[in-house]
Amino acid sequence: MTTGLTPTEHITLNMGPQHPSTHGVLRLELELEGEVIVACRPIIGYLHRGIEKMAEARTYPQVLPYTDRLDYLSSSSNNMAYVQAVEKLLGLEVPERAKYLRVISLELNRIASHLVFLATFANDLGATTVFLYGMRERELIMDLFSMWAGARLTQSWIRIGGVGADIPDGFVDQALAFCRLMPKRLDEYDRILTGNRIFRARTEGVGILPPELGVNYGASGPTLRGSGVEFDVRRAEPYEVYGDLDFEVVTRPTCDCMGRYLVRMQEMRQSVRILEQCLKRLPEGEVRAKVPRVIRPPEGEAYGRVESPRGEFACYVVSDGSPRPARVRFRAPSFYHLSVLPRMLQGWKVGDAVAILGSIDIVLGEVDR
Amino acid sequence: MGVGRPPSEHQENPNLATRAADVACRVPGGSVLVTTVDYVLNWAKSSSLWYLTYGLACCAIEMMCTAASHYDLDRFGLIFRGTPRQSDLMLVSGTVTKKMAPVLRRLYDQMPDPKYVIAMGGCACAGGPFQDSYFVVQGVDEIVPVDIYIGGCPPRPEALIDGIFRLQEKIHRTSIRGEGQ
Amino acid sequence: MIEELRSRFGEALLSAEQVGRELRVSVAAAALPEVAAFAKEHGFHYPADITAWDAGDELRVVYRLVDLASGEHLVITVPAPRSGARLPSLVPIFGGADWPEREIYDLFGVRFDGHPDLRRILLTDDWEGHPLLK
Amino acid sequence: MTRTNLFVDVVLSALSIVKGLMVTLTNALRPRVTRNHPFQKTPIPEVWRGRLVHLRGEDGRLRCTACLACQKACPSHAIPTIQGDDKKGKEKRAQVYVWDASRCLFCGLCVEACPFDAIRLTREYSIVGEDRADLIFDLNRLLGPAEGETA
Repeated sequence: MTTGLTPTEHITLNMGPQHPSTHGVLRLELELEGEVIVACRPIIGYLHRGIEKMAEARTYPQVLPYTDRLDYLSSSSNNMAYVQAVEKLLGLEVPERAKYLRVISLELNRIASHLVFLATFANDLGATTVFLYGMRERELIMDLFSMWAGARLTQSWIRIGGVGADIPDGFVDQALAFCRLMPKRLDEYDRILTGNRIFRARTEGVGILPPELGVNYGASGPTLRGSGVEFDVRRAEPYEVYGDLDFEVVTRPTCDCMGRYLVRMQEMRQSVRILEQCLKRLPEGEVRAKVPRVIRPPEGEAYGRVESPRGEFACYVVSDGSPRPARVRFRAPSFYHLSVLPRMLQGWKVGDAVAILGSIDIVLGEVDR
Repeated sequence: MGVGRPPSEHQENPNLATRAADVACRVPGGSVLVTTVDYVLNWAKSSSLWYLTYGLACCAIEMMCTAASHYDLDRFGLIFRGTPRQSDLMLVSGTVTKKMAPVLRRLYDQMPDPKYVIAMGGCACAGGPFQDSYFVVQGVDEIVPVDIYIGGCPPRPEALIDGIFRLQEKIHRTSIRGEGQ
Repeated sequence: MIEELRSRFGEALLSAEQVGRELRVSVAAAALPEVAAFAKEHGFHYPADITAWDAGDELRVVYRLVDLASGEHLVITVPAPRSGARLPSLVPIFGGADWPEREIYDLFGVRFDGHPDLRRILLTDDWEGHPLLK
Repeated sequence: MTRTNLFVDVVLSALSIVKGLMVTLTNALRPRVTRNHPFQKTPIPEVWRGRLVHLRGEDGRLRCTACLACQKACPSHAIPTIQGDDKKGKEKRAQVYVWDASRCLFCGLCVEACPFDAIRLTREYSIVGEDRADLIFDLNRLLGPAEGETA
């Protein structure tokens, strides 16, 4: 020992599959030199339930409840992607009111999902109070869903041809009250968390995802928008009534954890804006189109894309003319985000791994399917 | 259908306390002592069930909600732990796959006795809706003994609390003389 | 773009049609890397989805590339035999092809030549068979 | 980092913590949100998709005619067995009906498929058992109130 600085041996640190900050059942094999991450191997599949295979043995309406269990934080987006693909195959036109109700459901789910992101991200970085606040506001959305859909998490409420049922009396008022409350609460989160210097020190400049790399790896949603790429399926390929609504696609040029966090925070405000517009414009009419009892789409394939809270969630359905789909494939945004994670972790310390992983907001249900 | 449940493992072998309790019951007035000790022990066991958050899928989110301010599990002395070595209760919430099963067993083995398992949601109870899936374990009771089953997909937080109350009742029925006394 | 692809790849281009915003082409396996590289030069930088399905007599591997600027889709379908299929890997061109190719290998048994780390991804390493084959 | 910078950093960090604590304080003064379950029942909406019940008609007989529509509609085979009596001439009624709560997705497709409006998903959310068999309900445990009776 002459220099005092001996090259240390690489050690392998196993994180997960049961770890409080892996947001599910992800396992990361981190190769460390001292405390610096040299390499990372994500190991997935701990929640692989074979939904894509099971879909082949089910009729078209029967697949729908299973889609909820993919990205369970925003089940509406999953329903929407699947339903969109099937409706494209059928050439089905949905009533106007149903379209608005779908958007309301999607945006409520987006806020709920981002609140879980905020709660867990803050909790991982040591701000337990924000966890409680985030979950508290989320409960208001859960109440709205319970009174409309009769379920809190796995609503299965976007159905082929429309939505499950019309909204009950009082829903609009309660939802509007929520819209008035939410921006105030968002200001509070900003005061307690965004302005906090410790939080900023742990997120600013950490976990850089260059935009070219993100696009090349198929990243989407807030993860990509946090790198300054203005790509949002709601804008690029407007579905339902998104084309008529007034909202901004939020981007941040910083490419770091803070950028991704701020994009999500701003998106919640935009979602509130969309909700207000939809609730005020809600037209009268039917909520479900006439759908044949046995759904038998003509031979062909269709691709339904939606902007889920995590990014581009898509569903690829191939029909062979029978009442059961020949292939149902779900394109999960988190799957692509996890594949780029090793590139983002390189060179950062173990403690930062938690922040970077939290900032891409994965849901293992959709990664493993 | 595998309805049978393996017996709770921590009560299989009679240990010193069990034997002492058996002896105590034979002397006059001894059973009062055993009952009192039972009561105190069961009260202690059931009032501070620290749980290992075995969150796997959708049910894990409902478990988080239950721990958060609207349902507040801390009221019942339940505090979540990230490590099995500090936990008495394993809350299996979500689908257990064949890849996850060995991990679950290993964490269960690391928990100190006495330990309890709650299977939350259909998937943990019996494989749930994934019964024809090639990769899903048909119920967590195939791997570890389960004390309480909570149905629902996912169950409401209230249902989880009801399940925990049921577990506390179950603990109060146990005795140091062995199960079912 | 169809004409350009035809003149460039000739025989290798098995079929091509425009459906709405989607340009659906079918190419032979050998020409896949060139077609993908060609597409990338023409603005299709974003690998939206890479998957496969079992059509009964053969497998179809489907690559969906999206041009983020114009919103156009390019859907490349590559037919492959149901067992022992080998395809060239697209990882050198699209990083996002890495995990989906592993997934296709895992679930359908298609091997990708030139993939840096072709292991099972979802199932356990000692799993036998490929579950999504019919 | 120079000494002045460090000093500024410490002061600013402390300030941001104070700012955060103000938020915590305002929240501490708000009315509490905790629902005191089980001592106080949480209101469950009418449309809640909980435990399945069988409805009875005005004559007190089951409405279910064992037509198997719900079984065919169920995505997860949560209704494995349905049998009706084989009385000829009179209407058929269900004799055996099993609902497995541990398999159910609570999607409501069975209720939508039922041509006789014979089954319903209720507000009863709590399905707790000490055995796996406790979650499998037979017809006796699925009976709902007859028409006219209150729930």
